[in-house]
Amino acid sequence: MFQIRVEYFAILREHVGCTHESLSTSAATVADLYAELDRRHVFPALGRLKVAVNDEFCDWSTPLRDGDSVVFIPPVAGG
Amino acid sequence: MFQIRVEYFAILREHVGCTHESLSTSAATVADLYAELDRRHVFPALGRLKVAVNDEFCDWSTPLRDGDSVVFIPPVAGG
Amino acid sequence: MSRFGFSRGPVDLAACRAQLADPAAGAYASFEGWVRNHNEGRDGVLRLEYEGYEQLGVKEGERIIAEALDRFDISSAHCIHRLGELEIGALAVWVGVSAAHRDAAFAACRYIIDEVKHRVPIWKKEHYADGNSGWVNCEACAAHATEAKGSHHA
Amino acid sequence: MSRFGFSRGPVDLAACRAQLADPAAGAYASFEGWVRNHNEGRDGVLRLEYEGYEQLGVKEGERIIAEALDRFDISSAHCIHRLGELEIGALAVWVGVSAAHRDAAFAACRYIIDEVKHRVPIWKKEHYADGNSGWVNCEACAAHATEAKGSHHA
Repeated sequence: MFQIRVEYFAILREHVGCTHESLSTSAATVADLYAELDRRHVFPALGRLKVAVNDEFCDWSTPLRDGDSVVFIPPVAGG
Repeated sequence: MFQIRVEYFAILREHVGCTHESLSTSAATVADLYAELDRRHVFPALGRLKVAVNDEFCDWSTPLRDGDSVVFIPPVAGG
Repeated sequence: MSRFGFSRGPVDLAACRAQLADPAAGAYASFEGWVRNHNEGRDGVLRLEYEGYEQLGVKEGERIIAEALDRFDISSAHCIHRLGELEIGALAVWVGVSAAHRDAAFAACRYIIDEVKHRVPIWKKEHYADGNSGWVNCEACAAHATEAKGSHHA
Repeated sequence: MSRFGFSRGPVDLAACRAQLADPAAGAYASFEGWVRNHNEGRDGVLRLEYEGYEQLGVKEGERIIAEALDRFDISSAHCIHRLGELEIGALAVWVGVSAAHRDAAFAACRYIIDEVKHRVPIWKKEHYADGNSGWVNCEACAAHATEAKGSHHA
């Protein structure tokens, strides 16, 4: 078990109802963490999400480490 | 014979030494007028010149009429 | 000085443009995204709300500018994106590029706005005249993708 | 209001841009030609002098704007060209286009500047650091075309 911080933006922030949460998890990868949180929050289906760890884009297979900050990135719409 | 006004711009203005001249001519077309003025001024060779009569582009074969205003247009370089 | 930034207040366009000055530059191309009153066939957009993941956004924005400087023969390029609530007609994003010649200026300007729209983590919520609102590019997915639930990282 | 004009003084870019405002426009593309310190491989350009055949120039400029409005799905387009003496870095020409979408805004902006450069009767005289000066696109012709003298309307 280690400590992870998750930040939420836009549609996910509104869905979850907070900008971030800290949690203890034993999820091995970013994908596992998403699945774990999806069971709790029942995220809206958003097509192809991206994900960032410690403010850099990464693969869904990226292993989690204690203290990581994770952001699930819904489809963007800048401009 | 009729009266024609010729305006000069840019390299032609500097070559001729004036912004415009009025002249009597029996030149039938714009091309004939250019040839007549070329004998007097010896214009610099400028590649493909355009020509305007009464502030509209026209063909070199355009017939001249009394009171026409003619401009020979050197290669442009706006922007 | 950063070449990509977020702004929570109005953008000083004259100052932005002045930063790109270069005596060797003969061409300046700029693009602005304005908040318009319609989107994807839907009228009655009253205002927009932009939210950004700023820490990652500025890194990705800087990467895009660096790519543009690498790919095109340009002098400088900058981009600023607004965040927060914006009214119709307001500037949402500005891209400016200076270059010796206009081919490169236009191409780089287009490259930057296209990449920013696709890659920088910014989200746009539209507020409509009928009282509804929605996150652009997200609501349609959410509505259509119920059967695909869970395939987010396929 | 005229959509193409000549200006003998500095151009008020904020006012130019404001004229293109449209609540249905989500995209604004602009181009500026700046006086640069080099041209066609020659350094040491100190300043430029623009001369225009204004009566024909505004007609041809308006025709170009009308063509752009006809060919591209845009809201508005304007162009202003400076005349007279300009220092390095000064704005020589401005083109602005607003449109619902950026494809049309970029395409129309590019179309207008390209056509203006080729068709509007404006001439540019470069003054060099070595004291020389020359009319761009004319001196080379004059130098190389002695043997072709008289074939101006071939």
